[in-house]
Amino acid sequence: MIIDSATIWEACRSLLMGWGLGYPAAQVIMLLVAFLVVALFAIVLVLALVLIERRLIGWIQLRPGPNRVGGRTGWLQTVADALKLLYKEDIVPLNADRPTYFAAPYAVFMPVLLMLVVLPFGVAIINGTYRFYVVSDLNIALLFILAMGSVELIGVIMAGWGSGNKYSLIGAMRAVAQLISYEVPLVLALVSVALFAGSLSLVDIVQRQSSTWAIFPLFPAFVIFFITAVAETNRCPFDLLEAESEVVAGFHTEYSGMRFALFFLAEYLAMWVMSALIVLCFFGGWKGPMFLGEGGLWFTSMFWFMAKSFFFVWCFIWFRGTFPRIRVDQLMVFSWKVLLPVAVVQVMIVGWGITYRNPWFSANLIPKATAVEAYGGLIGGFDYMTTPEALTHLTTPELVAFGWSVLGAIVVILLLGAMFYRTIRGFRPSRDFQREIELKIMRLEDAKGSE
Amino acid sequence: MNHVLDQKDFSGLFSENLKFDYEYDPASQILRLDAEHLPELFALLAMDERLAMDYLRDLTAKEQPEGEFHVVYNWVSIEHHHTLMVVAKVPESMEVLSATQYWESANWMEREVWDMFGIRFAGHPDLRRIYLEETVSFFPLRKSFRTLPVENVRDLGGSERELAKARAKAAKAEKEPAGDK
Amino acid sequence: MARRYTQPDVMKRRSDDLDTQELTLNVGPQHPSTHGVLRLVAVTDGEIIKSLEPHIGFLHRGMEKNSEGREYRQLIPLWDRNDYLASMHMDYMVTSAVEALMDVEVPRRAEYIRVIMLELQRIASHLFWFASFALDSGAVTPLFYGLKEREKIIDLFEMASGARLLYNYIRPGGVRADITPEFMEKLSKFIREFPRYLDECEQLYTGNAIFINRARDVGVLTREAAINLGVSGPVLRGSGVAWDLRKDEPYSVYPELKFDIPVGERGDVLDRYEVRFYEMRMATEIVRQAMEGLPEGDFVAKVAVSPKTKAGEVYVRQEAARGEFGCYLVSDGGRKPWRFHVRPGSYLNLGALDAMCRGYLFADLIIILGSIDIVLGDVDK
Amino acid sequence: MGLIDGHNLDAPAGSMPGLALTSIDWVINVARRNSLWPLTMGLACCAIEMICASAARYDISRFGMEVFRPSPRQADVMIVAGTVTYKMAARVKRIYEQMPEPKYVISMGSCSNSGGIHADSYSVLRGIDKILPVDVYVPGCPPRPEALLHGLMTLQKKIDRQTLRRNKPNYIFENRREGEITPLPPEAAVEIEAARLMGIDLS
Repeated sequence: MIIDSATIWEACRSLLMGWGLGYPAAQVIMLLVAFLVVALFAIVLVLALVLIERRLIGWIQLRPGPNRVGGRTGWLQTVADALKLLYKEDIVPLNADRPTYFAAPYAVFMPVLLMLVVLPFGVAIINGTYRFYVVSDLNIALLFILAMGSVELIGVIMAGWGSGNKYSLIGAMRAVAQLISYEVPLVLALVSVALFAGSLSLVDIVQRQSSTWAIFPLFPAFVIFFITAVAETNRCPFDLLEAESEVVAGFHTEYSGMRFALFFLAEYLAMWVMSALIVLCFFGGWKGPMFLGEGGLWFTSMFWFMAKSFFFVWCFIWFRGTFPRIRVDQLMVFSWKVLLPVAVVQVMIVGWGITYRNPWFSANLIPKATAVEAYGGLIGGFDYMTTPEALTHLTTPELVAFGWSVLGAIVVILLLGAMFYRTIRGFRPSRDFQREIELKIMRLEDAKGSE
Repeated sequence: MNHVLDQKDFSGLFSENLKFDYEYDPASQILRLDAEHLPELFALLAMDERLAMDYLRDLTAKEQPEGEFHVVYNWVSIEHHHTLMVVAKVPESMEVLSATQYWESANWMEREVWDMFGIRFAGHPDLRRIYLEETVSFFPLRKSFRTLPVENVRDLGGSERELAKARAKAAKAEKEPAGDK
Repeated sequence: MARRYTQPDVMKRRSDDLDTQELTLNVGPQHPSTHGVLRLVAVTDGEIIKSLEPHIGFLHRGMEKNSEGREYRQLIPLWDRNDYLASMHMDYMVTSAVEALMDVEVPRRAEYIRVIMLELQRIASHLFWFASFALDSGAVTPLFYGLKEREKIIDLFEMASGARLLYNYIRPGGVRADITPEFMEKLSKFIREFPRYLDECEQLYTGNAIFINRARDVGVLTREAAINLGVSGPVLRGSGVAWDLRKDEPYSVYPELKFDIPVGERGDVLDRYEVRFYEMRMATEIVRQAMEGLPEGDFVAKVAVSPKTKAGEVYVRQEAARGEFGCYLVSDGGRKPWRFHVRPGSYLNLGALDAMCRGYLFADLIIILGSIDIVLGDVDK
Repeated sequence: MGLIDGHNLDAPAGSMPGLALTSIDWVINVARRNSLWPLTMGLACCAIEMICASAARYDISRFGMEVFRPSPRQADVMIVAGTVTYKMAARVKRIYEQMPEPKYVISMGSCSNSGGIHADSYSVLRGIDKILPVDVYVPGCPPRPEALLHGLMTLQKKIDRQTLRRNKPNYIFENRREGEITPLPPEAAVEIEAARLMGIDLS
């Protein structure tokens, strides 16, 4: 007996209706309960994320990290923090714009919470039909997430303006500039995903990655999306709007107690939502590698989804442990002069590939998989990958398109490899400096000797 | 005294250019003069190719036991590697010429001297107090200004000696047999 | 590439249709990145700095006045608290001023020990600068890497003097206590390992493209301006002036040791950064040489507990971690100084901040301030 | 705190409200003492040792205190580390007033305890306790990082005795409830007069 959300949902509804409630009333009550469950999940997730971040950062920085509350692991540390913040005094500055000031934390937190509604967590195959673990499978899920991301921005501006503090205002101004300019490449990267999958629904997008994960044909889009996701969540190296060394704490300088905690919650939740979005759009969502993934078991699919998203959360934390902060004008230049053109080119390539049925971009031609096919995915799933036999059946334009995409992939791999090598090797000015000075001295000594 | 590596003798140069009373000691590289003559000296030090004092490293003041004030300058020439210390006697009006027109580094140092000694610098672009608030009425480094004595600050040298004495006494008492008094 | 906005640029921007207003931004005196209690008032046009005025004096403790009431040996712990990141240099400054008026023959072993301590202090100070500079630019991890290595030097100092931060170690006539074989063993281990550790730091931070882009061509101070503004130390050398008092006006036993002076080319933040890193490598080299050449003998000459000096005046200077530290001592022949003045390195370096910052962005202000490496105790006295 | 105020607090010991409140006290005190977020406020030499306490060797984060907040609004404990001059004292006081309740002050080092080596100076405040209520004094010039950690643990013990119940000795909002400010010690008058001479209003 496999329990899934739909079964529970129907069981609850029949229970409630058995108590004499009408259908709409039962639905409303269940929706409220579902929302509470989502909120609870979000809060527990954030508490875990903050703890993970503090322990991981501690590990990166050669120190143990919190280990006092709840035994050696310190697993209750963030619970203690949350409780303490709950019981702190709530200060309202005298020159604050009161309505804006009060509304801002909720305007930041609620959109992020709402994003959770459309994220599919996994799948179960019951009686040959798919049951997806998602609160609401919106057919415009991508659009919804982007819209919510923009609403969050309004909350940030409200916080900056409402506080009546110059640092807050500068932080909020930076937030506006940064988030708006990074939204454009973000949207374009997602457009190429939507084109590739032929749908805006996240469930569809994941299902269309049965044969191959979208990262392989859409690698540049993935890189762009990853970078912009870091910028959208205001994480290091793009954490300009709360840069401690410049604008104190940015837009939430004046907030204390639970209102501040809401900003904190929103930031970490957004980080996880963005990681989940990366996984859903580029890494096959709940699909595991090969036969481990789509076995039709709800816990394997959920496991893979969570594991992959936490890998990206780890990357976010890793960035914070390694990078310095980028400067505000460089941030703009990077977005408009580097990310945007690449994203546009990527969209053009995808569109062109779909028009000419390039095998790399023809994943959307795969019929919606059925249970039988899913079980046969072990063998059948990779049929759509280009094989030497398949190449001989291609028409000329298809072949040319294929050649172009292979060339493009090689160029991208070389570029990224060079960047990677540059990062790994490092640049040591003081050593080069030393060598230069030694050379200078040698030359001087030579000159003296010749005299 | 003035620590210098290769001490050059500027006596000839000074006697040629400075047409007023001054005292110059080549061994320690100290030039003593009255502050009224500073304009001529500044021009000479900054403009003369042989001196080329381009780096004003220190500017401060001191109060003499007789109550007169001196402004003390320290120059170094990064080009020629020689140094010069100038001690200028401040006139009754407590106003001397500012060095900021030639050396920008004098800006903050002159503000400090004004703050601490109350010596004015004519031609300074922004002569305000630098450490203390504008409303303060005293000049702390003048000898007439005394800090309040605080009782709990002990004389370290004295107390150490007392402690050593007490220890020696204790050691002596231990060495001697207990009953012996 | 960073761009310096000139005044006409700003004026042109302002003459556009936009009705803009100058924004006066107050940073400090309690701000995470002012390295203490410094207040900066910046007039900005958007994010571009038009002028900047540092307000100091929040840590003014009146130490010059306090010195006049103390005996010479009591001055050392007092002035330790001046530049608390380079206390050994402060000890040496007071000591050399008193010795210059005292006619005392310092044993060679003491001089060598002093050089070892001064150079170790330079490394410790520069490591702390690296940590806080990286923190200013937004990277947190270098703080922990820098301080981890600094703790090793602190351990060495603790073995020698018994204190972690303010040592009171160098005193007229020599040093307070001789160094032990265990100290030498630990020191040679440190010297062996330190260059490899510096490589690690550079891999962590210097190679980062974000940092290079932020630091190159930012906060430019030309050679002429640097000399005229009286800056000293790594800031002066970063601007391309080969001026190091250890070479140019040698003191102690520096003439007997071989080392280079690093000099920058552009005079920007990256140059100052490189100069300091190279100085750390060079200081390691000096310590190694001093360790090998350490003679046997006394570590302190016979000096009275409360020494008297000759009447006279003296100006001594030394190349400390933050630049030239001068000390002007006037003695009336007694046990206490008549006038004790210190020319702090950070004070004049901070005075050049306005010249460095004009035309750059507000975000650059923090990294420029970090690159000149001020200690507020030293600025305010 | 509105919920708690409504209860009958004069009920005999051992009855339900008292028990519930005691355990709430316990839970909240455990939370408070384990997440003391310090304010980044280094004034002088002691700040260096404070930074060392947060670095890898001494690692203040083991106690959950590595969240150094730049904004006073989000901080719980102010570590006054270093010499407080009259010019800075007014600012320190203002920053203290910006912090939300419950707030604690640790005076670190001789200078902020009593003026220390600079006690005879014309511009140094002789002890931060002349203008602020101090919870824990850490002696030393400068104190070692271990001493600071010990001071923080002492503060934790102090927090353990707090209660949310009104009319009890350790009620945390004692002064705030009455709308009064913690009275200054009698020695403060001298300091305020000295600060006035320096052009600073400390009262």
